[in-house]
Amino acid sequence: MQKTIPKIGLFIYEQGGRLARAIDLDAVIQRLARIKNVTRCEVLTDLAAPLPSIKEDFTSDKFNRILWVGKFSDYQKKTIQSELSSAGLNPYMHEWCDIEEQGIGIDGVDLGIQTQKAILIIQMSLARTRLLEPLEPLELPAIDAALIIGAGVSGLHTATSFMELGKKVYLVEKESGVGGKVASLHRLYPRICDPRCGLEFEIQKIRESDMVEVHTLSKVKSLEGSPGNFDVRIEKQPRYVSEEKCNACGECMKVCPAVIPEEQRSRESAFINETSQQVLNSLKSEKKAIHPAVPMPYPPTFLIERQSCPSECRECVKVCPAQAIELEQTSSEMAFKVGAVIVTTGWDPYQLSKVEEYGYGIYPNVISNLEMERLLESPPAIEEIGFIQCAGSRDERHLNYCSSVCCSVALKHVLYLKEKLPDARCYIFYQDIRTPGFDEELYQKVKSLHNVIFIRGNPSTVKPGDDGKLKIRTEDTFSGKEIDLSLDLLVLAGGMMPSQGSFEIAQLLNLPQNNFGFFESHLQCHPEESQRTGILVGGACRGPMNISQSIESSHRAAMEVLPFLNRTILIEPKYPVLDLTKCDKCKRCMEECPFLSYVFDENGFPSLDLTKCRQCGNCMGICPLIAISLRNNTIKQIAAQIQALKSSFMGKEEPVILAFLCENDAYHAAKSAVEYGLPVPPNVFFIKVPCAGSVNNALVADALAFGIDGVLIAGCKDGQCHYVKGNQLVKTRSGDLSDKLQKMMIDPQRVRFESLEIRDSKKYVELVKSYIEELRAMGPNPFKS
Amino acid sequence: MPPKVDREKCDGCKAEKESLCEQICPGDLMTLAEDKKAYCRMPRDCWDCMSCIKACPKGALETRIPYQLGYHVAKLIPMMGTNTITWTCIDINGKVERFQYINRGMLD
Amino acid sequence: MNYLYYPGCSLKGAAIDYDESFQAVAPALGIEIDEMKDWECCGATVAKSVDEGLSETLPLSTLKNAEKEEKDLLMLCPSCYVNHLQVSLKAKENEAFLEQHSFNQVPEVKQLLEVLAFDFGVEEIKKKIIKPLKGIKVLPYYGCLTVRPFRLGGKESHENPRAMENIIEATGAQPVFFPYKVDCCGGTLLLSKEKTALKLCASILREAKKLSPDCIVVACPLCHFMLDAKQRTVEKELKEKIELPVLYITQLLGIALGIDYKKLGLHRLVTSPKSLLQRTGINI
Amino acid sequence: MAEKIPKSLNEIQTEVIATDLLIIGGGNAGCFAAYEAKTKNPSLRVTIMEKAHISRSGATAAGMDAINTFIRTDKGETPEKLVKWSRAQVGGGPIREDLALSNAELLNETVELLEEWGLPIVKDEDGHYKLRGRWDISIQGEQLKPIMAEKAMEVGAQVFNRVVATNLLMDGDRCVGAMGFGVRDGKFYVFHSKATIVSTGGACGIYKSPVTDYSGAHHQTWMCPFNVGTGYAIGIRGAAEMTSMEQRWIAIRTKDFCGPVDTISVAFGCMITNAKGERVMEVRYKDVGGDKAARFYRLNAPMTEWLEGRGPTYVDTTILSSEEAKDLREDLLNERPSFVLFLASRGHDITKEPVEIYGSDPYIVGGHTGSGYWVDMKRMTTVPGLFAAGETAGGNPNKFVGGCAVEGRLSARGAVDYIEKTTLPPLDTKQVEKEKERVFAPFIRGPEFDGVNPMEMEERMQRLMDEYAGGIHQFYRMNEERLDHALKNIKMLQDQTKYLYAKDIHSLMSAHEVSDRLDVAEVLVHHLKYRKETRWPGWQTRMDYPEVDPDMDCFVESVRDPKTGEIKIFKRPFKQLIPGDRTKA
Repeated sequence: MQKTIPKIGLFIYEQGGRLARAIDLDAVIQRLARIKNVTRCEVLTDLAAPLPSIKEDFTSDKFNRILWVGKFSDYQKKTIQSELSSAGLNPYMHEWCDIEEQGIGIDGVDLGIQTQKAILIIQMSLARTRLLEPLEPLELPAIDAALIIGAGVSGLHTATSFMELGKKVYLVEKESGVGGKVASLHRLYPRICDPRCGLEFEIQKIRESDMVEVHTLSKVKSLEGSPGNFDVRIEKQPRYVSEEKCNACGECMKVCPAVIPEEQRSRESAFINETSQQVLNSLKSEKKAIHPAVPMPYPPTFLIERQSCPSECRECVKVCPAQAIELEQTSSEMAFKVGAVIVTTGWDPYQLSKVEEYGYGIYPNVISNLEMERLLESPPAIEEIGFIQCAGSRDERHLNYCSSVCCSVALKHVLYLKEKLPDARCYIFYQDIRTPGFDEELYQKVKSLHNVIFIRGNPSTVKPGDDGKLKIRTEDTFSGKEIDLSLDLLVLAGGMMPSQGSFEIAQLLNLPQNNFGFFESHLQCHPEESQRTGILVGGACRGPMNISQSIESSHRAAMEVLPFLNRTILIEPKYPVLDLTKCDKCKRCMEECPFLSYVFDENGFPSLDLTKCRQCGNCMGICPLIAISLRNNTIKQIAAQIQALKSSFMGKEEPVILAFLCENDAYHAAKSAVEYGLPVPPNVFFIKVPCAGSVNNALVADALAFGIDGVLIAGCKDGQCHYVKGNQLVKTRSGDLSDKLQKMMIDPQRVRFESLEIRDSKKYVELVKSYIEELRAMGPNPFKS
Repeated sequence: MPPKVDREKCDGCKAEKESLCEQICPGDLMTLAEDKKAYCRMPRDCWDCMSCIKACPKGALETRIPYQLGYHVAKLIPMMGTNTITWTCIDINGKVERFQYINRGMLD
Repeated sequence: MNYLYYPGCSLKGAAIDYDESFQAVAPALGIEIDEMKDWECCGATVAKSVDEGLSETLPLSTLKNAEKEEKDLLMLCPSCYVNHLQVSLKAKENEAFLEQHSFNQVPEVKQLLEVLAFDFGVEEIKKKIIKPLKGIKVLPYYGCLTVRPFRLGGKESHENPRAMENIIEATGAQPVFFPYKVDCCGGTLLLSKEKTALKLCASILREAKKLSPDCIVVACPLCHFMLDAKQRTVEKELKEKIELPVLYITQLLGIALGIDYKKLGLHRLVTSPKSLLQRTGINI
Repeated sequence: MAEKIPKSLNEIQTEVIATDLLIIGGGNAGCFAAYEAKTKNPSLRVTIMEKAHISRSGATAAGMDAINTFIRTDKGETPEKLVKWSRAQVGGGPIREDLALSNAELLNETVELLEEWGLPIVKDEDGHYKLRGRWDISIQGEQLKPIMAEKAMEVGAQVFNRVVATNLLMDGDRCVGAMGFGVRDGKFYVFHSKATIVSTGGACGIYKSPVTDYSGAHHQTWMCPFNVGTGYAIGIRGAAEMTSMEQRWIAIRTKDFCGPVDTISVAFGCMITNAKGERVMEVRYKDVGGDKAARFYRLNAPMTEWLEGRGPTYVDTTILSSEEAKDLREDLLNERPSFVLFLASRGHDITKEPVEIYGSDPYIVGGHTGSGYWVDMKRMTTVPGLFAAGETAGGNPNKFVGGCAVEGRLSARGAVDYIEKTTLPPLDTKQVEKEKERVFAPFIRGPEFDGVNPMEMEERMQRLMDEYAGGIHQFYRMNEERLDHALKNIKMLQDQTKYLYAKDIHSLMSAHEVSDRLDVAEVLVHHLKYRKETRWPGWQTRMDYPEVDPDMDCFVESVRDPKTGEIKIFKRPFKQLIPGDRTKA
């Protein structure tokens, strides 16, 4: 590409004399007009009128890029850009320089200094403007289909919302049927209705649409490609019954000789009495080797569990009227393409046998809250029943968090139980009752019931009594008294933990998990965004939540996916580009990219997957060979800006600070400091960066070499970084630099990393002030000339 | 005069196939030891061109004059910017001298 | 498998049968032990209640003496074990402490159950059994100190330990699940609050009796004293016969290893194990 | 990284790369050659074979403080005047004035190219390049090498880093590429090319360095110690004609540490003084130009002072103000940063004490003196298809950075023309296999082999050359008998290379480096023997023939018979194109 000599039109937009009050505008214009490459330089008081002449000058090649100084609204910028792009000026050839946000116009600063500073800020922008290049956004085609992993309540709801949006969906489930955990519940709260009703509603929609492909008994084997264009391969286990032919008449099940007992807990027989025997009996269940899909029979076909099926039997084959039995089926693989992936792998109950003090797994009448759901279908005659909330939850030895639904679940159980057995005495042992939102109503309702006793304090011992009942000892922490009780049944509220499937998927898709194993996401702003672009996480695989929250979450995930399923993915030209002539394949960019956007190309160089990249620039920050630049914010541009900053404009003794501000938080803090009229000292200049992590040490070295007294890098607080770990990366790097400065006998505090939140304007001003004091005490930067 | 390696700081460029000093050394002298820390394999052959010192992102390398030639201990530390280089020279009496200049383009 | 054996005062006094049976069983299993010569009293629970410093100094002195031997220190009495372990952990975690007492390598402190069930291993025990105790129901009782405080136990759950059950199974006998296996026997309260002590002991013996085992097995001299020597007193309180022989785990092992009952000190038990021994084919 | 030592040749992979233009050595001349070839014909496949990493390889690895030649036409300078000056610097020649002129004509344009690529060149108030001597301009050249390297890659040259050349690939008399091996990957490389430019730099380490007496600073030399004369050696073995090898380059350097002296004396006007405080050049060498005398005089003078009992000798830096002293050190940082460290390690304040100077060990560097390949105006050597540029090309001294860059471009022009007229003959696999066997022989012998390690042989050779072929410890003096002794022992050493073994690929490289140096040394001694006169005292001091012999006012040439190994030596006449006194600038 032939390089054009930069010719810059420089326009200062003066509204209502604001600038003239703060600076010597004439002097500024005179100074700027003399600068090389500036071919037109003037003050505008109105934007509309001069536009035709600006346009004309551009077409007559008087300038080829424009620096706009002043405050412009986004609307004004857009108008100007589109007006001039009609004349052929690329929208990226405009540079916008708001000198006021850097503190020009602040009361109490000398006019001369303000003028000087304004000139410097504009010169910095000019340096940038000189290096502007015309850019075009990229358009990449995307596939209009989504993959949903896990057909629980979240998965089903996501699938139907897509379907209703007219998108193709592949729903992959490892069980034989859909519905997940919710399908195994007896009743939902707060309306105490049957969960199958709601699930059936969703299944009905799926049944009637050809936009959803449900693959049960299937697991994702691999996911390759990039957002908008994923290649999925799944492995399907055989059902031995043809999905097409089976009409679910159930003839086969009648003749099947193989009965499979469902998994049974071992119970110490010495402690069984009549009630516990009843409990055991009602929890027991069995099924035939050929049976309908579980938990919800969708697809509405049977399947055979071959490992329990006598190999020579073939009774089902004989009776099946539809000739649907296919004993020769083998596992098969399928491949399809999708634009995005939603993971809804749900949760697993905590293994209560680990909470040994409560004797789960030993005494038959100690059961989990999930088992209680089943027991409630036909509860045995129970007189006294206890519920231990937080059985292992909020406990550092087990689950060190609150599963948020267990309290309400216990209340639901009590409510329903009292309907059936009005005389039963229910004891609820709790630490705190947590019934957020409208669940409070449930709590109040249950509290008012007769014979429902709330005891704050979890039992210390659970032992079998003489009569096979359970002897419970607990402390009522309100009265400080020991309470001994004898119960027929004890229900443990086990917590929710990430499902086994979540762990498998996490490994397969390289999805980061938090300390507890739930998928990591930006919890507040984008709770459904995983840290892998194009892969969303919805429902309880993100954390404990109730059913309505899961459904909300999955709908939200569906909404977040839509941008990936558009016909094209528009990529702003702000992505990093790698200068291969400099790259030494050191791989640091690949390692540090928070979104794993880099892959090796055929020559071993890193190559960027634009669809995964979130344009944070951390690779630019980390590159030791300064070979990476963001397209619209090149390292050369920033270096030129730094070079334009004259460090001794207020005299050699007065410190000058260059601040690199993260545009998500710190920049706003600094900007609003000025808007609020806080006394921002004139000593500080800032450069806006996409993430603190994009600041390369070489730029800091440049600043120090040019005599800048202090370099402030301000990013988000720990755990708040929009790009996951940019602030951490920059901290490590500036640590290396500090060590070096120490060796060079330069105070390492000349380079500082600080965390600022968006509302930290006051803190920003205080910080800058105290930093100036510190720098004054240190004396000028030894490299300052 | 081989560069002195600060083994605490050196991370062997995270055990990449070749560390940056190894990549750059004009004499094929810098390499990684078994513990993935850089070292100079033939100290006698080093020309002290300081390419490795400039390349090290961790600041773990330092050129020293061998005692047979100069007294203990003088330091010369380059710091590389994008288009600048600064040098800090500390002589045996602790006197510090600093140099800074632009090493690439944009002199106007 | 070479340990420095610290007997402690109980094992050289009231619990001499524990010492005897251990000294007989260890070589039979192939566990080498050297009895420590210059050991000192651990201070038991008594020192701690009087002088915290003393309860540290006493084990410290033993640990210092043991350091020279460069072997793991093996304790049978859980009280000794807990006291020594506490000091050794403190020494390991606290460098100043380590330096102050000029330790180089703090000896590992181990207790018998840990050594048998984990270091030596249940499978190894199984191989050495000569006389499997078929059809014998054994009720394990751990007491409090063996597994508590739980951070000291490390390898076992303090609510539901399984080491003794596993060893019992290895001898061929049938372990009985005992919900009270980690409850307190009341031993330390015997002098100060005798009534409470006996109440605790009684609840254990009564619950044990309900499960009708052939014997109780313990690993603590104090538990043994309470359950065995005080059994008569408890029977009077409960107005109910208990008559359960209480054996040390080493004694039970000794029987299965075919060691002479006298060498195992079985003749010293208050509640006679006669019928139990007869069922295993030993006649007294 | 520990490499696996192959047990047989079969384990070694051979890579064959077909290309249009092969450039051996991606230094200054090499990068410019690549740039020129690619700009002349972008469709050309240009391949660079680089022994180190192109970003920091060769003599300019540490940087450069000046471009020693630039023609300030505004001050009335012309290419002819530059050639005249160059001729005077080598005592009136002989020099190839035709080559020098064509070089000078392209010089300014080339230097300006460097500035365009991003090299900061210091300017004076009028916007001209700032002079520090008559021809020197100051640069801030710390990044000189990376800048050139990036340009070469940017224009699309394919760079093979860490591949060292071992021999030319021949097709009869014509050169069709080169062979070598990967210093990191251990592969055998065959570059099959229509034309080849050799630009490997000069030869260092043939003589013992004066700062070499302990292992810590064996290569404390002026020239880059990794330039070992491979470029000459492959030509010598390929029967190319070599010229003026006896015109050794010996620089005057700071003592105990080969720091630059020209920077101090030329740029800052610090004169040479002796122990008595006399201005040596002014007092004793007025007749040959005093402080402006030709370089070999300026080298020989301080050494003579030492010999005659008036050492040590200095450059008098005490005349400098502290600002000037700082500027001086800044210049040094750009070229030889560790010299600044050296001064610091002596606690040496140069404004208070002068800097001691001494001679360096001798080098064969055709960018500085006339040694190297005999080339035609297209920079083609006597081997068809083989071009030479920079330090390897002979007959044209005082090229330095600017001139070598120009020559890179000129050789590329020659090569591009040549390529257009030729095709690539089929690959001679027999030759390839034979060379592969030769190359990896020290490796196959393995670390357990009872033989000679390359370092031992190198030190033996360096001491031999130092003592018998006019090294610094003999004040550069030699006579026929000593040269004969040197020759005899070089022959023995060459024979002993069959005992060389390598314990890893790095030492395999060292083994070939010492072999290459020996081949250069052999030719060098033949040249020294042939010039039975003393034309350039210091550079070439024959004690048995102390005077200038008018019959020897000619080029000394040599060709090695590839079959017998015999070296044929002969004269070529000198042609004066620019009239005037040859010894005057």
